[in-house]
Amino acid sequence: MSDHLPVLLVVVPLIAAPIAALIRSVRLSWLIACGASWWALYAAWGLLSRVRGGEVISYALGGWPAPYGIEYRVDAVNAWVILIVAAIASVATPYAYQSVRREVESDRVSLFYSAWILCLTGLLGISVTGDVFNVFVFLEISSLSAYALISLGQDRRALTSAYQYLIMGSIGATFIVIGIGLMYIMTGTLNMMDLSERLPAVMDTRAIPVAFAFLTVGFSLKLALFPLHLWLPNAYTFAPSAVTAFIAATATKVAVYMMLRFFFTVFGAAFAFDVMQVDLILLPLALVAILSTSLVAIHQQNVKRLLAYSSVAQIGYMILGVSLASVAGLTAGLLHLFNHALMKGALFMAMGCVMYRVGSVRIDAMAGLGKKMPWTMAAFVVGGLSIIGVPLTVGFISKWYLVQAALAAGLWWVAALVMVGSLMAVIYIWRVVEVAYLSPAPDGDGVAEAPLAMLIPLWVLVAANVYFGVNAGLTTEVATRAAEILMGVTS
Amino acid sequence: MWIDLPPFILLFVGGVLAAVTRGTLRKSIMLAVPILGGLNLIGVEHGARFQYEVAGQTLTLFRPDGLSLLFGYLFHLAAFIGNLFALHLTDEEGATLQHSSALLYAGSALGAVFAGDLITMFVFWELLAFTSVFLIWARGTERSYRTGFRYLVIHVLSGVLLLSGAIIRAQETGSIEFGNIGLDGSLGAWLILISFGIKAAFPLAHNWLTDSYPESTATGAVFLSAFTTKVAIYGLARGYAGTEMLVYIGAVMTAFPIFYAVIENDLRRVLGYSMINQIGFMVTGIGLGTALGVNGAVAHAFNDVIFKGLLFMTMGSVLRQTGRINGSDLGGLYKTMPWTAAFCIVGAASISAFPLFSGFASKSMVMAAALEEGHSIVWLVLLFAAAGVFHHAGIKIPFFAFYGHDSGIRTTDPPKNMLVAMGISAVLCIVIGTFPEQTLYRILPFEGGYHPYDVTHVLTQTQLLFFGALAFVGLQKFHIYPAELRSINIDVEWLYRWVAPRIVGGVGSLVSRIDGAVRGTAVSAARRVIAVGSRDHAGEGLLARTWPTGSMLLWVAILLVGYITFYLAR
Amino acid sequence: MSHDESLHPDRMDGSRPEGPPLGPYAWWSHPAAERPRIWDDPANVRKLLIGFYIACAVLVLLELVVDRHEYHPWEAIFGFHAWYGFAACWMLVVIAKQMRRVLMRSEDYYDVD
Amino acid sequence: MDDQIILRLAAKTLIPFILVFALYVQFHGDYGPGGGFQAGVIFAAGFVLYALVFGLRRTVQVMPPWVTLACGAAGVLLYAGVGVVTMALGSEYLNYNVLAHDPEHGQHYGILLVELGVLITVFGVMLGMFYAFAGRRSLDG
Repeated sequence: MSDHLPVLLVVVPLIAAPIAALIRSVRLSWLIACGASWWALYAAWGLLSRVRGGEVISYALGGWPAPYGIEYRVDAVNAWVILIVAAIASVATPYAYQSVRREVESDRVSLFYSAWILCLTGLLGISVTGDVFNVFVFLEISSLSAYALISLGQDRRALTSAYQYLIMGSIGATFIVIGIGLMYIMTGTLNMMDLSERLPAVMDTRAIPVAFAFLTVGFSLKLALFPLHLWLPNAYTFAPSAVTAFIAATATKVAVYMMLRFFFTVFGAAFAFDVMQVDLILLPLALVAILSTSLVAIHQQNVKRLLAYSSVAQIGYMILGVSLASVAGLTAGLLHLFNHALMKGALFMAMGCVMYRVGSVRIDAMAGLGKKMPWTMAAFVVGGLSIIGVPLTVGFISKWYLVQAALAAGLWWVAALVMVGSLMAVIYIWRVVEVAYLSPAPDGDGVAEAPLAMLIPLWVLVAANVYFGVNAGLTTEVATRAAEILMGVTS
Repeated sequence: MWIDLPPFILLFVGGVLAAVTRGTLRKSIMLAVPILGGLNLIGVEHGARFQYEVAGQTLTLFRPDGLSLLFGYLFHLAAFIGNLFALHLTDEEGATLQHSSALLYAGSALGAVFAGDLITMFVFWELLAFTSVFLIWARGTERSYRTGFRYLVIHVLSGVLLLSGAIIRAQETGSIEFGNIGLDGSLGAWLILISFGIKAAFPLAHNWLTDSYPESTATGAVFLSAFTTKVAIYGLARGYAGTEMLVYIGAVMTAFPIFYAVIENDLRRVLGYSMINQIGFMVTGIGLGTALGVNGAVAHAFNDVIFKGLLFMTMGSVLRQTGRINGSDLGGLYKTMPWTAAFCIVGAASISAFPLFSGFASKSMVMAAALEEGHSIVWLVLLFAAAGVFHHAGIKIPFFAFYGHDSGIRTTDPPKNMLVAMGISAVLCIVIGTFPEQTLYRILPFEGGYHPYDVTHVLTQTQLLFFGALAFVGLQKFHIYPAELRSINIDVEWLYRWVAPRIVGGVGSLVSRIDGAVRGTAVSAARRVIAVGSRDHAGEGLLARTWPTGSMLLWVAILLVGYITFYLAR
Repeated sequence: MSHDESLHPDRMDGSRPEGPPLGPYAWWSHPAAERPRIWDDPANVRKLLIGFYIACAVLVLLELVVDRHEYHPWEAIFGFHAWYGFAACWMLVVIAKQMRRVLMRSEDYYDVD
Repeated sequence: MDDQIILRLAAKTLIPFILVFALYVQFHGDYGPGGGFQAGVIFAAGFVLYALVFGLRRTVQVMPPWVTLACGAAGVLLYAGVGVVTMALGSEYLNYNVLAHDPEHGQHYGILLVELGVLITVFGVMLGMFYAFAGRRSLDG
């Protein structure tokens, strides 16, 4: 069975999704979703522990060998991303039960879980496959189900937000498929490894830079790189709370992975950064993303929207690391990929708890919650400290590596701007904390602490924030190894 | 030594336990934890341990050596005395919060001095601020809330500087180990020095101390006075011993606060100023860098924690018993608070460095070291400051609180635990002052004997102090001495509490009140930046609004064209 | 404990509770009454000051008897520490008093926006 | 459209052929142009035509919405299930060689089954979408 792990990782959720849709019982379909995500976590851990040492697992679908058939290919890079996705899913799914019961109409819940599992399937599939067209297929699976999930939000605006996301996401996917098509025309292959061997021969043509441009824009859209992030704030704000927590912590991360895979593995770092000089575009955009969207976040009145803008800023940090095009920078970016999933997951889950009890996530609705929902708000504070980058939290680890990488590249001012971004995070997190802890609560609204079924997953993530902030050994080891693989450095 | 553990762990555990227990159990924990921790340090083996490899750097949680152990003993002692002093607190006074944060605060200080690398140091550096601010906030007044906030901001800033310095040093030297740094002209060394300087209340960065300590609770000030600045002194002694600039900084620190202290009305703020003055002696000693100088500095730090703690305890008792702390409201309390008055005099004698009191044993080391190194001017300034400190801390505090004009307030001595705590400190002051060579000098980090009690030292110091007192008597007789007035005196904080809010004013309601015409061009430019930022980033601003799908598509198209052009142009 | 009573606002101004007039030794039977304290008597204060002046004089004159080391050339001046301490403190107060003209503000200076 | 007799007759005649054509496209899909996607759409188109001519109410009687949902799910299950079976038979996922004694036959069966899964899903989803747009009623009818 362990030989089939790469494909089972995707197939088990793929089978679970239609079953969840067929079963009209809320509890059962939820249980199936839990099972699927826990399976994914188990499989992800199995894969990661196999490839940690540097081994590469290749699985030929249908028995067709690599360049002809679809190949699933796992190395430290995607095993890492798979683990992130699976870990977040296996915490977010248990959390979703109560939250979804409150926020989604009951006759749609089993379909909701079906879409949820499909989204997970798509994200895992993108990460595991070694075939560029397969990437597109799974991208569509995850995106379409994500649109559906977001449209299920309580607010009327959820529908228009999902629609906008659909338009933008589809354009992004279309651009990606155009890029893939151009590459296929020029090389006649869709396998990543094969492409990376054949592409250098046709690098000088016009088609390949154009393909590269389409892919860059497509990925930028999908991962919400400034200024193509405009679909994200509304989608995150109006989606059901559990969906926000899940998607915010995974979807953009997988998009970043796609970008890394194409830039580094398919095109090769030399082409992307030395010939195309994509870093000249990514670095300024990342910095503008960090500063501008943090500033927007400071002005937000809706905390989910605030966190959404903060996510765009955090994506800026990841892309900043990538744009340094060094092992250190990539390590920082990949670390932040994981760490940001932990902190944003925790923060959005905390907001889900508030939504569950208070019914609003506007800042003024937080008044006095520090007393009324102590565990929820304490979790928010820890998550917030992590976003800021306070030591003993994962946020610090990311920032530390990022600043080190920037300094190693001789970019002092970049390191300084990263610090400025942290200070801005202090402001927007503090705005929430101040209202929650220092404003008096409105009298007699009977708000109680969130149910245990939501608090436990939330605190699992909070604990992970602290644990991996203190003991960063595993995360840095894997991120470094993944960065080395991407840069083509063997150690 | 029974268990080889970094000392902060025990204190942290105690802090958490104090938060969840009540009554006698908590009181026992409060007293037992510092005692056990302190005993556990006795006979501890030197050398770094509890080291963890993270990302190619070594974090060292426990590095006992001569220097750090002295502070280790000191902080346990201070925690014990402070806890004893605060033992009576009731729930109305925020006992849980104060007890718990006091232990955590002491633990952070211990963590910082035993940290073997700059990153661990930084973590505890920030924890110092975050655990202690509750001792200010527990006062529960609007003013203390705001003060606590300013305190926090300044200390977080100090931490950020330390971290930046550490990162830069890691880049330059490849190591984050905390040893002698010295000013070699590199940016990292400067940032770390500034960070330490802020915490040590260097001139112009000193204001957080006189701003926050007087606003803390009656018992909280005792802890605050013991830890934060002493950790900074430890840092300077470890990292910057022998940096000549510190000699002059220290000299300035000894001199300028005493002017403020003379005209300050809030007696705890007077103590704050005299604290800066005492730290000045330590900074000078560290700057001299000789064995005598650094020994004197850390010895003075040791003594300062005890006698300044004692003075803060007596003033805390006065505040608790009368509800007042301004010199203009007090007087004649010796009648009803005789014990407190007596302890206050012991503390005053110690800080003034009277022979047989602890200050004498350490202050004279620094001054002797200054002379040895040939710093005549600095020595004269120190001498001036030594006379001045007697004037404001040695005479002014006891005189205006306990003697002088009878304010008519009738009260009693504070509860027994407070008296006992003060009594222990007072005894320590006298014992260390009388037998320094048998007590304090034995745990000093550097070799080199020093004998404070020779005829010259005793005579000259007594002359200095007596004639200082004579001046006080004369000034009172001729009514030259400034009366205690209900007032405050502006200090550096004026810049950020008065000037800055009126200039920047970009935030909140202030902005509408201030007429833009007054501001200079630079300020209006800054305002424009903020305004532009807000316009685009707030509410329905350019970058914050929900965009129509069509406009988003336009962006996509523009970017695509841009990228293609860019790539093809390669 | 009695210290709690002492915080009673009525007594903060030093007035004693209402009651019949008290005789000179009333403090013995009425603890609340005022017992004359040592520094209430100006004669005691005067004695203290005289003792203090004598001590000052003796301290300076001791220099004639005691063999004092000189670590710094200025210490050779007769009574250097004495007059330096006196001058330092006098100057300190005079300067500080002048500083008040510039620095002193009302107590609620920062509280008013 | 009860009065449009020609339309009704034409539709009645055409619909069976449409459905059979869909199956033709499906079974032809293993070696020639065609396959489950196209077949599923054509199959669904037959029902859409029926609904356009005879009304949604009667169509829903023939093909209730829950069936479309079930089809959408079942097709995926069939597809994924074939892969699981090949795995259970000791080969890679979707390696049809092991489905029969002869690898060639195995490939034949495998591709047919998988395409059938695709057909069912596409049919279910297309018709479900049509219901959702046309009926403005929930899928449960």
